[in-house]
Amino acid sequence: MFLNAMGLILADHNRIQLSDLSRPRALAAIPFAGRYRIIDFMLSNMVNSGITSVGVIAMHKYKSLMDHLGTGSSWDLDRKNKGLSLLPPFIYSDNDGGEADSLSGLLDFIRMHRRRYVIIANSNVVFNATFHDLVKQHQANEADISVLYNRDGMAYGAPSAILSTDRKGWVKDVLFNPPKPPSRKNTIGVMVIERERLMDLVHEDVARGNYDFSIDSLIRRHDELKILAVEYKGVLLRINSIETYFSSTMALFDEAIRQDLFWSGLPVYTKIKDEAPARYGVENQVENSLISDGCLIQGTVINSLLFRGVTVAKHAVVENSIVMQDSYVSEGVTLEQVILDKNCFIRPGIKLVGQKEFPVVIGKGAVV
Amino acid sequence: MFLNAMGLILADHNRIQLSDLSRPRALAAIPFAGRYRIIDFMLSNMVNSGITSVGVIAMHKYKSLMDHLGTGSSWDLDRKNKGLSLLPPFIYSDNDGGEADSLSGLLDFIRMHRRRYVIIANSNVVFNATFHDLVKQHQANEADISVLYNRDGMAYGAPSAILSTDRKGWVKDVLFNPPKPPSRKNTIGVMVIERERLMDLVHEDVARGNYDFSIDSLIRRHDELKILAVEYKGVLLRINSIETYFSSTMALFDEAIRQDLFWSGLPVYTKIKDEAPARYGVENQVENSLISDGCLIQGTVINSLLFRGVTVAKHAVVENSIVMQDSYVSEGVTLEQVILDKNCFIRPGIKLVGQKEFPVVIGKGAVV
Amino acid sequence: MARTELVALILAGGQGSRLGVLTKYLAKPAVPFGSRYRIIDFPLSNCSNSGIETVGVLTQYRPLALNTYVGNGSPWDLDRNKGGTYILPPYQKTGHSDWYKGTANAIFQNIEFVDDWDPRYVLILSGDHVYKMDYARMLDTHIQKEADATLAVLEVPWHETSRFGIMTTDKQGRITAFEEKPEQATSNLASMGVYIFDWAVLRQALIDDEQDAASDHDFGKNVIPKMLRAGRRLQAHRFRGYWKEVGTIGSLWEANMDLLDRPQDINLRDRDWRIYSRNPVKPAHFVAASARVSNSAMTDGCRIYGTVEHSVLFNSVTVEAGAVVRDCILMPGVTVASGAVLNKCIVSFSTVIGSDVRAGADVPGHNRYTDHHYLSDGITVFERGLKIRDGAVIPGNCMVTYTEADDIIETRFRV
Amino acid sequence: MARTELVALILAGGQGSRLGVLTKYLAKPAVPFGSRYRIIDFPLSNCSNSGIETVGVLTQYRPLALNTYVGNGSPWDLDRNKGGTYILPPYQKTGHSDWYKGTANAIFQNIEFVDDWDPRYVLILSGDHVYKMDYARMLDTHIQKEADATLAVLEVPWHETSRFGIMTTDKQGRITAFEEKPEQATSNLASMGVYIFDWAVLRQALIDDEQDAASDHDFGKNVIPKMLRAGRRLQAHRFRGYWKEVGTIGSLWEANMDLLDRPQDINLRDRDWRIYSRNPVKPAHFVAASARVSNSAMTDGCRIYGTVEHSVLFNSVTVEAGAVVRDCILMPGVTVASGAVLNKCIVSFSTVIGSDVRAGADVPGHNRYTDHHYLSDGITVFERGLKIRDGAVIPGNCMVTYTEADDIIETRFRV
Repeated sequence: MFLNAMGLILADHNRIQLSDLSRPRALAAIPFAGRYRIIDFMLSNMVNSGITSVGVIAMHKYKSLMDHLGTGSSWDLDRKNKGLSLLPPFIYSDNDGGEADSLSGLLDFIRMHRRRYVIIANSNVVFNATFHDLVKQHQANEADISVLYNRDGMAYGAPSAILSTDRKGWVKDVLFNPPKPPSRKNTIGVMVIERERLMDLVHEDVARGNYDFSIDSLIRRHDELKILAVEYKGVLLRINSIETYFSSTMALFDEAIRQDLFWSGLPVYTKIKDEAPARYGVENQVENSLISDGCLIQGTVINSLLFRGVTVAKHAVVENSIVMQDSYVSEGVTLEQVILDKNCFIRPGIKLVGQKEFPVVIGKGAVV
Repeated sequence: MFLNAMGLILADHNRIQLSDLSRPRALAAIPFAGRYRIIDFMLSNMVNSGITSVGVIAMHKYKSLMDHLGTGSSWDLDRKNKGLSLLPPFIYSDNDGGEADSLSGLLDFIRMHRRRYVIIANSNVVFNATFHDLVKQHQANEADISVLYNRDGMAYGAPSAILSTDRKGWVKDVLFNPPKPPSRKNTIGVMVIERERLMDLVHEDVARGNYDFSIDSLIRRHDELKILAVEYKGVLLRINSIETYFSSTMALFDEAIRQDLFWSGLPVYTKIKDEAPARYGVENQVENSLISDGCLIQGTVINSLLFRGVTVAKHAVVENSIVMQDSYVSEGVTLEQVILDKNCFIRPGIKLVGQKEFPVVIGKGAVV
Repeated sequence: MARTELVALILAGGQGSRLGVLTKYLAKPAVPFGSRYRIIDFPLSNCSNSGIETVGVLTQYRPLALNTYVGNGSPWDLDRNKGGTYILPPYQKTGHSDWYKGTANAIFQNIEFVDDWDPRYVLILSGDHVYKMDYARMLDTHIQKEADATLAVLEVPWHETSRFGIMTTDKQGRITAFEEKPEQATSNLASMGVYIFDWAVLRQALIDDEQDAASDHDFGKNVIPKMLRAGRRLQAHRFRGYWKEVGTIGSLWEANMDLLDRPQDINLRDRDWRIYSRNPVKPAHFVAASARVSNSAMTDGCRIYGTVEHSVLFNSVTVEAGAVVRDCILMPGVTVASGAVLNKCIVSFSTVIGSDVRAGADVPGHNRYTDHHYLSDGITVFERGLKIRDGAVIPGNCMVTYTEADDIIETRFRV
Repeated sequence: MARTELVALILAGGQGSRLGVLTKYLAKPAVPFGSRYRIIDFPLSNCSNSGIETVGVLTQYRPLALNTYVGNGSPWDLDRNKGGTYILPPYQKTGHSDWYKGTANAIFQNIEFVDDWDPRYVLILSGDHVYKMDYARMLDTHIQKEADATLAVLEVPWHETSRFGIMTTDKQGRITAFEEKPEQATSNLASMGVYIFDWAVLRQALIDDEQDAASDHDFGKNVIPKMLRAGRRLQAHRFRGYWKEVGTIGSLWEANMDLLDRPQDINLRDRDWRIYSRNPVKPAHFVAASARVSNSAMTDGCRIYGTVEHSVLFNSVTVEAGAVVRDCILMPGVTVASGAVLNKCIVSFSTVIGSDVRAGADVPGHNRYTDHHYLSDGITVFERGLKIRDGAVIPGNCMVTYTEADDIIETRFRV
């Protein structure tokens, strides 16, 4: 159902780096779960909520994001009135202004798209839900801002924003990466605010010479603003580090988690690639693995995730590993606890072994 | 018919400034002829030639251009394999490289789109034709590069690139803005080259530390390369200055010029706006003028061009002027030799009078 | 798959025979209207502006022009991956094949299409009404009143009630009586032919109606009255604004002239409720020094050298120097040659009016073309693609077609 | 307006009755093929890859699935402003209305559509052939040889010549004789049902053929032989590659198995000639620890806990632990419950095979379902939407449908 809201996705997070996976792309554009980029989950949540205008704020490394988002058609956001807008600061270099320009993209977007509410979301969480309940509670409680949280506590490590709330759910305090967290209520980087209100707050910030815009900086204002904490109880994966990226991927082999993320009835949209179906050779062994279209499997794949177009040749063994798009694993290769980025080529007989907490990460396009 | 070529449009020209019209936008994005931006003509020429991949190189001030081009659907370039790509240097900041980055957008584009030829075009010329003849002559003569020229000589002022050719049409010399031009053969900023060849030349440039890429710099190499000059004999307008912008607009009131530019059978595509039809009040006087959709005319319009959504109130007189989109000319206003940019509001009774060579230019959004 | 809340179905099947030669080659919803539009632009734009994303267009008669015009739905932002625009003609099933027999039967034959979307509600629209309406507000009424069906209604002049489905409502707007085209109306609330139904309710009603051999399978005549008799909750949703059924030559002409005479009534310049359309790619229109244009509307590609008064011109119309066009509707590509004088004429696509032709309401003389079934208000209508010979004289109340060709007409189209 | 050089027309009207229950609810071109595709993806993708931008799809029988599948053409990059994809059903004209009577009559009824594009050439295709072909090269042949019509031909085994239109050519490839399904062929060059015509020539031929009361209005039987007799220049364009007519249960099964046994013949991984398709949005497929998959193809949304050998699975198929699937084609949404064993079965959309069901070629027992008209090669076919009761035993050569329901079957669809 149509929701009178627009979406705003922050494609970067200045406190999250994913080793070589972050080098060529924004956090939002990091491949995840075989067919997707991380941003696909949040974009789909917005589209499934009935939102038809989404802005994506990217600070740098836009290319992957631009290539992935394209015209927005994969999310049905290729609309006459610009359903999907990339809002990097650069496009505002048309104005002569200085630092304030980094927010002018945001302001322009909010000004142009007249919806009552704005849903603002970070790019480091993966879940599958609509925002109808969040908006409903926000309205019912007449909050200034409503933020989603769950009870992950510090389980995924930093960054975290731990909330203290009163019995009615109003935020009384927030602690960032506290050594002794006062509760397990960790925000998940999604909030709703009225458009007019957001515009006022950003203008105020600019007037004060404060050009930083983030969900954290808004929650921090719990003294002046009525901030409501709303619990999200579904499956949620946080990607805060290579370690959590790896463990979040391995979590996908859990039936219940997969069920909640992919089979709840809300589709997760992504860019269409028109690959061939996956093909299994006569000899092969595949166990407990997720395999994408275009793969050709003639070797062994165990507890692993293969992205689209991956080849695993004869006598190769891929175990507890993640192999991204179009990578080629040659005959006799062994991979254990390895993350191969896109377009890697692993020569015959090579052996790479990492540890669960320290998977081996091979950067995009590497020939090993 | 399908042409085995891709297009490359240079959206800026470092030697062309159009006063306040250039301030908020790239040369290519300057409004022209009532419904169009200058780039629409070259884009349409490419599309009408059967080209389905076009890259637009923009150096700064992208916003207007991005808004105008959108998904490319107005030119039927919203294709699965990226029919229309904006290639500003910024999107390559993903790499760590330095100055060479300014050409990497270009190189990526050429690499990705595998067509035999590349048509490269500047953004300061307006004409309506396909490139089939150019490519045919290029092939027949086995040229390295073929450039279009006409016999305008220095009529439109600088910038010019005057050619000396031998009897077979091979370029022997080129003079930029010469005080004494050796011929009337002035290039019109359109050339064809083989994709492989272009890639080599750009790589060579980068290797030599030369990061400048322009049609002029390629023609300059007439000693090493076989450069063929091909004459274009149709109507062509050059926009090199505010004066030529103004005179080129006034040229549109010439029946023969309008016929060649708009009614030759090749459509000129532009962004669709869904304006209402133009409406004429009971009292009004309109003579020798071009009027766009969405206009409401209750006053007098003579020898003038109105863009979309312009209002001319009662007793207002617009003469020898250009009024851009959504500007409002109030009651009793007089405009003579004036260029109003978009969204201007002229208060009742105001009088603005310029000269043919020095039209008054009122910047975007001004309230006068 | 996520459920679709509402599917809109536009009934665009009728020939519109009262429009005579104007619908000889195209269905009524594809008839040009208002300088830039086709009639179907209004329901399609209303859907788009109301946030509706799944639209079926039920066609039957001469669907080509409509099919090509609607295309992938992109001009109305209805080219969705999930949802979008679907042309729904009658089709062959195993063993039997039927053309649509009535408005209700047309929907009945497309139950499978609607079921595919599994909607809670369906919105039924006509393809031949000119109006701007927010169907989302009507759906709000429907939901709030917990209705089985909601009908959009407007007040009509009492003397016109016999042309409409007329209903009586209680204070809450619940419909208590419904009469199709009553001789003696007891209310002047008319149905606009805009219905929202709970799909489950309508689905069963259509299946039942199909079994009824006595039924004409029409919403107004059969389905709505039966629902009312069965005690279903029928709600009226009041509409206040411009609404016009463009079913006759006279009403088509009037509705066009309303755009000039009452421009605020159906404000086309309203940027919060745009009427979208598919248009050819033409340059801004040109008005020459010799021209005189007043109280008229025109659009891209027109070239005016003569006089145009109180007229609506579509794209690429040429009016040569010395020609005079008054109270006319000139459809795309029409040419009026020098010295011709047209009064109260509707000229269809690409027809060329020769030099010094005199045609229209004020022209006396023997009327070789009158067809009293169609024309009584002085309007002269020209079929598409004709060439009218220089100097021809054609009086009012005429329907000029090629099949009635005599010494003054030839056609440019292959027939 | 700029002229369109070539318009492609895909004949997608036939019921494909030899496919039995598989085409009970959808037209043959919409039948799933090769794990991710529908048959019509091949001609549509060939058009797109050949640079053709205007495609008409002529439908008649059960067009809904096809209509919804083709939609706005965007999966094949055929959602063009100028050009694009058009569904062309038969329609009502003033005074008369006809269903398509034959391949040539279908094109005849759409002369107006083609005329609108004013093309120099038309390309006629079938909606039920699996092959990859560059039509641009065929057009080159057509232009270079200055032909009136060009037919794509391939060599077929001599013993199959009686199933095809067979032609004889001279050294330059000009066709000197053409026989439709000859008893005694003098050549093994068969027509693939892919034709390029000069539109002006074909247009007249269609009008002439329509007048001929003795004609079946079929390209192979009537139009082509008449053209040849009339001395028109007919050219053969030689095709060397994989081509399969998927007209019977046997050939559909074989063509699917070819993807496993001869993957290079119609290479689906070829990135220079992709086969596009419209697919539901599903996650990567999952293969559990208990699973065993060999020599098979599958796609997004599958969940495999059992054994899959030499089979083609479409999206969202579930094979439970302990189930065994061999030599099968499982269409979207099929579930095979634990302990079930299927051999050489084709299971249509969303059918659920209960636990411990045994079905297929190796199952002995009384055959309650055989329809010899369709089946002779041991394949068992299940209609869409069935639920097969736990423990049921169904032998080979069966066509299992709801209408023949007995104690072991129920259906999940509203009929």
